[in-house]
Amino acid sequence: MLLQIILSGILVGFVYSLVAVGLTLIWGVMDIINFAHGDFLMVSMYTVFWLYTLLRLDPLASLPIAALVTFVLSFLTYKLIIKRVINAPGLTALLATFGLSLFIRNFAQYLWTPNYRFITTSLVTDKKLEMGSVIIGIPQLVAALGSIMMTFLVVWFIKNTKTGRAIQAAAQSRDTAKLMGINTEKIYAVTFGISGACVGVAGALLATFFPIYPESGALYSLLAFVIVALGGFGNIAGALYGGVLIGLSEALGGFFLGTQFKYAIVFLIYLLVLQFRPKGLFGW
Amino acid sequence: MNVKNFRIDTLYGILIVILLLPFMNSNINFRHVMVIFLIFAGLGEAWNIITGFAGQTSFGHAAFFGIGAYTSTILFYKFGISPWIGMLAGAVLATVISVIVSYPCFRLKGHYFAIATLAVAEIIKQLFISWDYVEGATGISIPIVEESVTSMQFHSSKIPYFLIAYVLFLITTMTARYIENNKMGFYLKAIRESHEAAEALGIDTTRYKLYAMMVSAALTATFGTLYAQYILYIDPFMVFTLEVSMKIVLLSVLGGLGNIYGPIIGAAILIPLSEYTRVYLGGTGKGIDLMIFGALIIFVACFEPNGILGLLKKKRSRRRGDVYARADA
Amino acid sequence: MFMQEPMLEVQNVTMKFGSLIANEDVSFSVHKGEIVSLIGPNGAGKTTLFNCITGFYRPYAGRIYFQGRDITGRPPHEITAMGLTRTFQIVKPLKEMTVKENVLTGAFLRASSRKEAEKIAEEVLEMTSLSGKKDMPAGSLTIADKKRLEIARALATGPKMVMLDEAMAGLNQTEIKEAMELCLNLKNRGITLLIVEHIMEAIMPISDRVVVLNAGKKIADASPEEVTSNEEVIKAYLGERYHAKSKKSEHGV
Amino acid sequence: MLKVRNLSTGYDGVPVIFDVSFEVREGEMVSIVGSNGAGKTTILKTISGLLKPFSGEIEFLDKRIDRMPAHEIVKLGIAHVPEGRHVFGKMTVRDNLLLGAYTLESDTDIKKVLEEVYEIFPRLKERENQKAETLSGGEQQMLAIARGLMSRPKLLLVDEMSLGLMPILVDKVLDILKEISRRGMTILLVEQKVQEALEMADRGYVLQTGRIVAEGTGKELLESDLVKKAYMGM
Amino acid sequence: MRKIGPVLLVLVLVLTTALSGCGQNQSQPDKTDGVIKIGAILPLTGPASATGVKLKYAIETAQELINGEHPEIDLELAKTAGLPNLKGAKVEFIFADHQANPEVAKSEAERLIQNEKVAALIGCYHSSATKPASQVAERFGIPFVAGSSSSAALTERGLKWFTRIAPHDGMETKLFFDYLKYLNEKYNAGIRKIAVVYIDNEYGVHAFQMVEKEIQNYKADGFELVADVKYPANVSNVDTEVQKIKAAAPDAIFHASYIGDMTMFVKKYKEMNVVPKVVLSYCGGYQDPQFVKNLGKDADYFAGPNATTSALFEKMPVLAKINEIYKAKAGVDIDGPTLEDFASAMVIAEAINRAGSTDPAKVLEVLKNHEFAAPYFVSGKIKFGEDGQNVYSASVMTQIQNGVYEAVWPETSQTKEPIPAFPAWDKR
Repeated sequence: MLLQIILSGILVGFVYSLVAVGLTLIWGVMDIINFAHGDFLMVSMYTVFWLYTLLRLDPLASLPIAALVTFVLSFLTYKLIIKRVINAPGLTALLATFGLSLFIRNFAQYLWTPNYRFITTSLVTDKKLEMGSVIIGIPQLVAALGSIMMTFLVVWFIKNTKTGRAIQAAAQSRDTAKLMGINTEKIYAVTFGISGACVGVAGALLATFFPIYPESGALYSLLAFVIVALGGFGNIAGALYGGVLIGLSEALGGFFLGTQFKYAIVFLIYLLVLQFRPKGLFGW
Repeated sequence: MNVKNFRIDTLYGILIVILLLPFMNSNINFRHVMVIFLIFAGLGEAWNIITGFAGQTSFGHAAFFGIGAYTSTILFYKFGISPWIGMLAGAVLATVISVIVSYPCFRLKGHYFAIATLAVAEIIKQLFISWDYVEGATGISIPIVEESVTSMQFHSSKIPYFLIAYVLFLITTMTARYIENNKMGFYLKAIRESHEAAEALGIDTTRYKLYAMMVSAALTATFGTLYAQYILYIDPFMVFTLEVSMKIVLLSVLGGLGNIYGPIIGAAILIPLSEYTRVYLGGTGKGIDLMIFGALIIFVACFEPNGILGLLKKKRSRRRGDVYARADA
Repeated sequence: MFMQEPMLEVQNVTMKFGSLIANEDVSFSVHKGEIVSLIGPNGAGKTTLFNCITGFYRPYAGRIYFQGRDITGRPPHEITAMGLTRTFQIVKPLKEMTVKENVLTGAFLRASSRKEAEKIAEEVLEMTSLSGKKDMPAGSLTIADKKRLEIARALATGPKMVMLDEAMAGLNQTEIKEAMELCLNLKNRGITLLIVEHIMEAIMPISDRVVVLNAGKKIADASPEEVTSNEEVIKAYLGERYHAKSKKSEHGV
Repeated sequence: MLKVRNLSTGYDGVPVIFDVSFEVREGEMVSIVGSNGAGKTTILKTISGLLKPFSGEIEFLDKRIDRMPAHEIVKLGIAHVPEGRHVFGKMTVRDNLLLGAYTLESDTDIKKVLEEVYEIFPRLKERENQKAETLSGGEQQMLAIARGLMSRPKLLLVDEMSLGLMPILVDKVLDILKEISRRGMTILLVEQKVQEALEMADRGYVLQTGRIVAEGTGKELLESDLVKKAYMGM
Repeated sequence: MRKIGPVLLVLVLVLTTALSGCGQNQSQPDKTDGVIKIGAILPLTGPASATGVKLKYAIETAQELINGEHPEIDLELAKTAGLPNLKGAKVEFIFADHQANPEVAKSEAERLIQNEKVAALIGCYHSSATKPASQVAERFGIPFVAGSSSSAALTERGLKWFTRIAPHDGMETKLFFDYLKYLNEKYNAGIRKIAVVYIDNEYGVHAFQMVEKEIQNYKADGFELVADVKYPANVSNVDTEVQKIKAAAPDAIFHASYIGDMTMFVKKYKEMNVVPKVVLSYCGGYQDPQFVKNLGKDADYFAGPNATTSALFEKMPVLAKINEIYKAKAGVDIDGPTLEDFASAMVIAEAINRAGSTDPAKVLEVLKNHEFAAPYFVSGKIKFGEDGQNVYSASVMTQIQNGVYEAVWPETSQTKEPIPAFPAWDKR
């Protein structure tokens, strides 16, 4: 029983991680709080849903398309909105992304009605692994594995490619990056795009077992904030472990203290950890 | 021209105009908007003390708002104690809570602090949802009694509510202004600009941040009481929600941070805007009102990144200059 | 002219960051009314020592006394309140506030009312020749004025002793001269000074004593003349060129 | 090679530089000296595109560059070694250098430049895989210069390399700069250590509160009354 | 700082714009102009907007029936255009969005009454919104007919002007136990252990309180509570919740969940192999036709009370015709809560018609003393008690069988016999 709970917690945690990775990336590079992050997740889920409904495309097959859609959406968000507020003082960027979140969410309602939708017959639906008393849903397993893969892909990209190095450079000092001949505007837009692609992948993976509706990104986005801070802003590894920690504490805390408290426990864990590591688990 | 006098005159002018408005239009919905406007402008002022002045971003002010609302409501609902006393008790309780939660939060800086306040508010919300004594998730319908000043219930007119809101708003604004112009204001701003420089100037940063938090919390709580008495129903989802915290943040940022005019201007724009877009477009059921609302927020943020106040006092024309360069010079 | 009353006493201070030793067993003292300079190569641990003295760091070992009271590990604001304050190498102007507001903020430490604070601020602005710029936002000052503002703000707290961290770096010759005069002026007002500086030309003439740090350790503590001829100091820090130049200026001026 | 005509520029609409004109010819080492706050850094930032001029023209290899974004200017062959070094502390020395070569397309080119740079700075080769923030101040300054060289610039802008360095290191870094100049690099140096900068330079300009007040060869300037009085304390 | 003067200007500008906007509203034509306005306050945006929008369609359906001529439908107001007793006056429903926020519900109620001059209010779906909104109606002396708000507390407040169509959760709970008793007696189902799974908000918590209360009356029948699982209102996964339920191994699960979480639970039940005998759902997610659409075969055998089901259309021609109109708008069949709000619209219009005026006192008199024909409900009629609660429970127990909500109990309106035990998930 305990094993089951721990496993479920870890699997859920990895999906949280992926959502948080996208968030922490732009946070680290641009110091922007993107309140619309969860709504990109929702857009990705709808993308997958419509591809599935209209073209009978399996969510896993349409994953790259969803990632592309959110990449473009995110890229455009930078070009049209963030670019204008990135130099503004304090909380203005937050104001803008909050407005964006409101807009996307309600635009989704306008276009697609507020109905809850589900993808009922995907490749992984209803499949499961049974090992003794422990049961693992294949959709969750695939989502967790997908999250890990995507996270490592992002890390690899940042560490080992020219664009990745440029992202790192822009994160540390924008003007010096410019002096290297780096088009920081483009790099920022690409970073935003990658962040979008991360939630895009997360959305596609989630779509196989999570209801799809205009508000479905809201909770993930809130948890992602906590995870990002828990891991240390801008730290991708931190986001990965933070997500798992949150998934675990949610599952264990919920089981032992009452499921209604599971998110309260998550917040409590955040406060506790930060008492000892004021800059997050991996913060510098 | 004496700058200080001019500023005082402007503030008084604004205050008088606000006071007169609901008497110029007896429309109930307009007066409702005025009451809500004052409540949120006041909340913005209170929040501004800790975030605008002291630079400690709080995403958790709904916690104090809710504590204010619940304290007076419980005292009235269970013991029949006048909400006025409840308002004071709420302010005191919020102050105490603010001290308790500040202790772990002030160890954190910047975004870590902001998320921590959010976490605290969410935890408090969950406690209230699960707390049977305060009726938990089912919420409390405040028993309707005859209208009177003591019961803080008025059924025939909104004017008394407006006046109470006005007085609270006035107290809050004047408190903020007093702080801004005196030692505490200078100290808070010094903390905002540079923690280390402030320490080197002999400022006990933790203590002053704590003071700011306490004042801010107490003022926020009084509006909670009024809000509960005004709606006559509360539940945790309504007063402790992140939406309340964010609304306060948004309108203050929209108006301009760190200045007593900011929240007034922000609330004067945001509250009527959200009210009237909903009134005129909300009935369609397609979310058009919030779409437009969201788009307008984006628009303001993009074209006036310093808040509306920034637009008014734009001295330096090239505002999107290189921040890095300035910081580096 | 020295009153042999120790203002500041640093006893065997050691400071570590992980395995990196920034200060090792450093001891020295500053007497009332003195100007003492702390010099040493980059990375010698001067700023770290400053941070230990003013309470920004808690030393790993050793004790620090100010006017005979143990201030080791006390928070910076308490130390400032006792009368020991500092400026920062990387200036930290309160950017959104005007010059006067910056100084006012410091003045509130001793003033009980706004009026009194204003008075102190005016005086200090006058003394540091910032009066003409008092309504400018601190963020838009030139680097020289920002350094001056750092000093002004520190003075507004009514200190008995001020510690200046590279307050002259980046100033031109004229400005350095002004700064030197300011230091002497402060000394005449009875304020004790501890200065970290690179510009030898500036500090040698005004210092009563020079303490030299190298790689975290104190290698010299003597009068300027003695220090400049100390072989170890020259090797570690000044380099041959300075040696030559100082000789030249001895003859030249 | 570089012509600056009637340049006015500054931050946030506040002018710092007024009507400044100068030029740098191929192969020269030119110094702009002046105290901090005179606007030296501002000029370099405007040349490299970090700041946009309020008025005036900047021409590089007969091309107007004053409206170009910074990254395009780098491609044309101007490298700017910023004041205060600004190495990417969280990245390795090697990654820092590779970023310097960001504008180079071919991998073989990059490899070649890297080798050349390592030859000038053997010390950096030793520390190739160390994080830049763990380097000492002098090493960081060298890294900053080396990084500037990585883009194979035709013109190297160097800003205040003596800032925050102990005297012994200043000498060392200046020697390196001389060496690079000797190899044929055109250099525009901005410095407040007037003596050292003018000693090295072919030609120099003296900047005071945003205006050029004197120009000439390094020697001429060193001997001028103006410089002697204002900067040498004589 | 000096240029702060324009601040004043902006402030005045904004507020006067607001002012003028309101002024126009106020000079609306008088209500006797042949149009009777009724306010409908619904959650049209936010998390519950899926339901809110459907309720809006239902009320529009009612409006169409009342204002148009539909002789084919056996309803008093459908046959003639408009309200016959008010010279064929038309009824217009004014929709307002409360965004699931009590403050907004209150202010919208005030606005509708004062600015739009509505003769009555209906709504608000969320009990938390219905509470303050109906208090406004009380203060102004305007009738409020709630359709689908189910909190028992609503009718316990002693309000004079408040009535409600839907059975409240206390009544539903009784129905649950009676149904289980029926299964035990008739089919020997052997149901004893009960788990309650509920969302942590007013709706869920109140439902659970009712279970705690009612189960005392059914102790003799052997029912016992073995688990109560409360989950947060906005939930991202229900793994832990399902673990807890599985550990308790209940025979019956009572669900108070919305459509999204309900669906997640069902999927998890399947994944974790949780097989209770019966799952009964309070008015909420289960009743939404989307439930069957999303879950397909997995939705089978779930059960819950419902004001209607498509299986009943055959038996009830009036309902079938109403559904035709509704389906054209909404694209789905009419469901329980929707029908209850439809009923609230019909009832208030009928009450005004019978009163022959919009005089609130007269309308209230009709509401409280008359019985209304409701051929679209199984009960066939609506009558409000002293407290304003509809005394005829409008619900039947339904169970999904082969994707259809079949009426299974009481036997009088049965369309299919109930299936008293879940088959194993892999044996479907």
